[in-house]
Amino acid sequence: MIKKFNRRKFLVYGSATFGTSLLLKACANDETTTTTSATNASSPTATGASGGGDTIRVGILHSLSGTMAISEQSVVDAEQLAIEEINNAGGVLGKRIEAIVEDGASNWDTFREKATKLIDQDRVVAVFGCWTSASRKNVLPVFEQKDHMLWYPVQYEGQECSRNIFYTGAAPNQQIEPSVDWLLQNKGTDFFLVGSDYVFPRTANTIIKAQVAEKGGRVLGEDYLPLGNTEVTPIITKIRQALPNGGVIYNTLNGDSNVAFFKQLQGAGLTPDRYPSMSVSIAEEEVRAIGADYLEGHYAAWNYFQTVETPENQRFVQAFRQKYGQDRVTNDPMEAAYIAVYLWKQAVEKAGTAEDLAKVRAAAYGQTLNAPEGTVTMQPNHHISKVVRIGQVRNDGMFEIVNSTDSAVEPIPWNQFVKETKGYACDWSDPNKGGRFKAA
Amino acid sequence: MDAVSRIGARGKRQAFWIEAAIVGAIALFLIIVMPVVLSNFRLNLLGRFLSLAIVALGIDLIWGYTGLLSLGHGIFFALGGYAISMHIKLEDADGGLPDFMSLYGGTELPWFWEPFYSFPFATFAVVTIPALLAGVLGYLVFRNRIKGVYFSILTQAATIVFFNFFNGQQKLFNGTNGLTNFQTLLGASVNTQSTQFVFYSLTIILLVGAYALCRWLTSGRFGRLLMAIRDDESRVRFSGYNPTEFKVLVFAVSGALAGIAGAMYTLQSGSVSPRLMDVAFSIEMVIWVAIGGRGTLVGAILGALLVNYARSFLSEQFAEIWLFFQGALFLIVVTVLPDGIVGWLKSQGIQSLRGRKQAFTYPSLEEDPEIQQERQELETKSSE
Amino acid sequence: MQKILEIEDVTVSFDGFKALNDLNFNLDVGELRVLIGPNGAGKTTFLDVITGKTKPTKGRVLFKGRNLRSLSEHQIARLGIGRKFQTPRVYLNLTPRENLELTSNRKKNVWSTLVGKPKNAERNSVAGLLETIGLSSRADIPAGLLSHGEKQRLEIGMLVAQSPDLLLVDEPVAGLTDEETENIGDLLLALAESHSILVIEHDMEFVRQIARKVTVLHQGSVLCEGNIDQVQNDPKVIEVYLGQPMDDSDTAHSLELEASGSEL
Amino acid sequence: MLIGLFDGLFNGISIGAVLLIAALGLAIVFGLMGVINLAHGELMMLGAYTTFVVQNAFRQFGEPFFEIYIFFALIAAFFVTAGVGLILERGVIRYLYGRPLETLLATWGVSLILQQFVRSVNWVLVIGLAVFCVLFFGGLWILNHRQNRAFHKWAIAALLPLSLGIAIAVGRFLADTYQLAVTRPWFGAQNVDVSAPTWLRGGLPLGNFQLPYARLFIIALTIVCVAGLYYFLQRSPWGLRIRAVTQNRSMSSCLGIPTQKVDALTFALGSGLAGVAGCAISYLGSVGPNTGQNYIVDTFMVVVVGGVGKLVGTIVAALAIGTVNYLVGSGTLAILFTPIQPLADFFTFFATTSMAKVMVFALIIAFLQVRPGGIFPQKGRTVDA
Repeated sequence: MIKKFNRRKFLVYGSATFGTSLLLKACANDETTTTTSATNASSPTATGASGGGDTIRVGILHSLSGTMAISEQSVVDAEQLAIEEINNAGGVLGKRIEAIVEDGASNWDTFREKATKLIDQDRVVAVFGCWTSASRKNVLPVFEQKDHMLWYPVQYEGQECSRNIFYTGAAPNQQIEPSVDWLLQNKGTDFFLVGSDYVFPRTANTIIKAQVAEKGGRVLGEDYLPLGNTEVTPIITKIRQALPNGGVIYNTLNGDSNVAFFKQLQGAGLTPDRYPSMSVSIAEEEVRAIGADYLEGHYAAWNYFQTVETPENQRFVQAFRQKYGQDRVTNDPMEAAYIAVYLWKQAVEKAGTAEDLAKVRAAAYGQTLNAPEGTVTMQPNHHISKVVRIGQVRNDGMFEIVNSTDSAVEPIPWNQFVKETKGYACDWSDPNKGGRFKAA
Repeated sequence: MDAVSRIGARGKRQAFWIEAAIVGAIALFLIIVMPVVLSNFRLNLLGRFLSLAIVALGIDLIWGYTGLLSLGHGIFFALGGYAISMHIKLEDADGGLPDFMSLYGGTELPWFWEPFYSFPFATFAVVTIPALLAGVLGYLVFRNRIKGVYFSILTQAATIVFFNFFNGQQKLFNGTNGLTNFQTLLGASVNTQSTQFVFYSLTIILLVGAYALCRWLTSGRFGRLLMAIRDDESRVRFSGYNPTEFKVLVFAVSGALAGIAGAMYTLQSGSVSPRLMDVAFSIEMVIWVAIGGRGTLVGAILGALLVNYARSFLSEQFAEIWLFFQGALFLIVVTVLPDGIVGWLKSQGIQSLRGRKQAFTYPSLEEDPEIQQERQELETKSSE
Repeated sequence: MQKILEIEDVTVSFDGFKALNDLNFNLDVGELRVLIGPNGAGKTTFLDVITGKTKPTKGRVLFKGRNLRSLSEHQIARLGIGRKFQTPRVYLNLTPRENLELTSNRKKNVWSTLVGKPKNAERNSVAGLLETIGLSSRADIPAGLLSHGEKQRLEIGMLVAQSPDLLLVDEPVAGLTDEETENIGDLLLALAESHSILVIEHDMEFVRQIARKVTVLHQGSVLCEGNIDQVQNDPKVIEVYLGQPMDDSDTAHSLELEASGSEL
Repeated sequence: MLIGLFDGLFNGISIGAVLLIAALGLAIVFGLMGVINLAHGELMMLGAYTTFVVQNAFRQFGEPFFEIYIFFALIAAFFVTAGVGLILERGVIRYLYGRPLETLLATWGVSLILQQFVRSVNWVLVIGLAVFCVLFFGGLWILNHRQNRAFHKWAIAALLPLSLGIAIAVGRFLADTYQLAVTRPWFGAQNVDVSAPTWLRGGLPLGNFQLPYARLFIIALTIVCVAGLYYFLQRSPWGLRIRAVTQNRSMSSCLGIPTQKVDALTFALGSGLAGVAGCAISYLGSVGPNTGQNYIVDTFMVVVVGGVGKLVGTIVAALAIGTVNYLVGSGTLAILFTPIQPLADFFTFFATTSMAKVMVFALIIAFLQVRPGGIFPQKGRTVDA
């Protein structure tokens, strides 16, 4: 009797568990599936049966949960928009693109696991994905071992040039170096460097320090915040001590810390007229999350702003808002992800195949595209040449573009300020040169 | 447990051999059959989950048996991973600097990297560094009789501190990115199928070894003392035992197991990063044990496998659900299934066993009204 | 006669409240002493100080002439002081046999606990003890299933298994039936043949059964000492307990009532 | 120099004030029930989101009202999180008293659910959940009030999938009919912006320095909270009951104090304080699904160092940790010790925000070697060692 009773109880609770998760699944899933189906009735969902003859499978690998979901979700949106547009325009080589979305869960191990799964199980022909350098570094061996292809859409610290990765975001010389030059010319020569405690800010700051020293400026202090830390009072004290009469703050903070930093910067009276700051991780979305009230007058360096005036950009912004809602904004990584899909499509079409990755790769070199940010060209070093812009935050949360380079800047992946990599370059179109060779 | 002691010495020996045979059979099955059945991707997944089962055993030892909830096993896990990775990075660098150091402006090898040139030292470090750290940390905490929730929070804080430390040391440990892109270990390429199979088999052997170790520790007088410490520590003290020594030892053993697990996991996942010291990951380890059934070794292993497979499956199908599901798991396991799956099965099993056996072993017990009443009380209590 | 326990001028204060106040106390080797006192007299604190759970704010405790101040509980226990708690504290998830085996273990460091096997002699003594406390038939079920009285007996058994020179017994018969109470009394008397014993008790019947000498604690210091009749007729004691004099049987009765209310 | 010292002190106190207001709720709950609420950070997050919602509502009313929205936000945040806390206590925690470690795990589960909830909450989810709750718990209520309990368990087993099915169907129907209007997440995974009213921006100039108004406001708010809490605990009948239960649960229960109600009330109060803290921190940092995670461990350390005995312990611990964190992290100590070279080097090494945390943890461990029970441990004869 006792036994029966307990077993029954177990059944009840067991089914309760299962049921609850089903309910939650149904509700949350509703949202994702319906947002896709609402605007794109024929778009394939994540779990298609087989590749089939008339579809081409690509993978999308970003964090949909965890800390990085904040940034990566909208990149996925942009990639799906591009895929949908291509499909609506007839697909690639007459085939529809089927996107398989995997969640990296802000966990580098998971990224690696999912990358393996996309390549081995789902047999995708290309993967669009990653945001943090750590996630890219973790999937890199997978892509190299399997000689596969990753399109990486975020500005990063350089020092890498893999045969199996195409980088559509900025290399350091396409974002940081021009902005430092501009600051030195227009805003002063005394710098304070603030960054999150990980590889990108540290590398960026190595470059900045070398560059500032070379051009006659001074770096009077630097400090790093652990990711997610929001207690910035000590840093503000340090800035005041280092720059008592004003100066330039170069900000490579990432994520939540930015919000705290700018809110408290204003509270402490370090206003942009005396302490202008240049950020490289703050784009339109971040401005919205921080509040334009706090950021007005500060600067950011990117290749793309939503306010860029090109016909391509107007189309892009409009299409994005139509699909995801009128209040959404676009930003640089989203644009880079968007054009990554188009560049891949052009390469596939030139190569005449999606499966032969070597051919696709070779076809990619030299592809140009009239992107929302202007004309971009895929270089043999797997990075793209792009225009560099400096924007000032307006009170409506958009950027006033105050400076842009006259022409597209060529990407330099290897850091020319670090002794070990000085003078090195990368060229995958020439088998004798490869990922890292000593340039003449 | 009580069933075992009742059978007597000969029965005990017999039970031991039966158990050994079952464990051996399962291990052989995993080593021989699984590689045939599973694709490489799935086999690698299984291998990693099995190495997570080793750390689950460690947590079961410290939590299930000794009653100390550690939320910091990620530290030991990651340290084990770092130890073996440092060796591989040095081997790959072939006398030079590991690649990340030179790329980010490092010029000379930090002194503590030197010993990791030696493979024996690296394997030794996989076990001893986590064990030592656990021992020291444990000693500092236990000697002041800090326990319960305090201990849990302190271990959690330690996790954050270690995360910050490893995360911030770009030149020493490659910061956030961690150590990745492994090439060779002892001259063999780590990424080939055959090497990975060796790692997989080694994981199983180590898991069996860990199981045997925990089995030995938890049966016999030592194991009973651990339970006594869990149930009433100050009573143990008044009986003349010093609980601190025992707790430190168990925590160190548990840390060592986590270190081994971390090393095997790292070898199969191909990277180690401060993410392994994430607060959430360490708490997740606890839930594996809780789901499987704390205080039972099989439960710990089973729980680790089950939860990780559920995660892998669910996050493949519906990414957003996983957190809801994981949260629900935590809630359900503490409210409805406090003894976990194995504990539940066991209590059911033993109840039926006792029901039959008592009929002839202790007829008087069945009739004793006091016993009846006690039992009723126990049942109402447990069903509350 | 040789003293096994000497307590000299011990004061224990918690935030200014003096649980023990300049207490002086001696116990002879082989003596059986009963300690009584109203609630809050400091009886349990008294045991805490002897066993090292609480360190005296002032004064010293000597066991066999040795100062216990710098020793921790387990060291004191190893010296030969055993303690039984007010509410029975046995390991509920272990069986009575395992409970006894754990406490009877002679070498209590980590290593020998880990590798040592219980000797045959120890096993036999455990079996004998189970017999003595009348738990042989229940030796192998979890102690959590035992009745209250059985747990009390088991705990006394554990105390004996530890084979201390001095037994500290806190309310051994609280919540027991009359028959069980008498059993426990006999057990204590038997133990007194070979051990020094200090019993804290409220049940005056029981005290009468076992006591040779009684000490009354009040507000952290000794109020009076003597045999049971002397103590019960001492006007100070009666005043402390009742506020006014009363006759013998009523006193005993009221003390019992008071005892039953003091369970925490 | 004097102003510099004052500035250092002010910054230390202001960091401490944030820690204190965040730890206050945690400390009284821990003191009363021995329960560490790992979802405390998420309750703060809910408070911050409430602030966001209130802010948006007031923005529509225009200028003069927007300037005072913060007071309404504080009240709303308090009641919203107190309500959530109450549900949490009644629904989960009360089954786990006496099992603090299990409570730890359960509240962690709750924190995961809350995090994901704010990410994906939309009308479909809310309506689906509401329908499910009405059907399932309504059904349970009816079942429990019937005399015939023969098929009780089976009825529940049938009720569950039934109400689930209906809830899912309703959700699907809504999603298909209204589409984006109901399936759009309310907040999404991104951070949301909370802007302070203009009078809270900027700061009070003081020589070279400027005391941020937001910081001053938080310090004032903390003082008000502490004073209010103190008054509540010391002077009100419920406060008396809470203190009684904190000291001796079973005795209080014997004396007719409704301990269950006291527990629920305290938990709700603690959660409400978390909400107020969440509102306060939204003027300093980010408001997003991860907001809570950034604060929890620091606040736990406050509770550990403070001890469970007295509110004073929490206050002293928060201020001490805040000040030490600031002095080490900002390099003030390094400058102070400039004459003594080795010490200066030592403190310079720790003078980054990351390393300051390492140092503070080491100091806490060292402190616990001297006072394992915290600054003000519970003293006296306890039943358990």
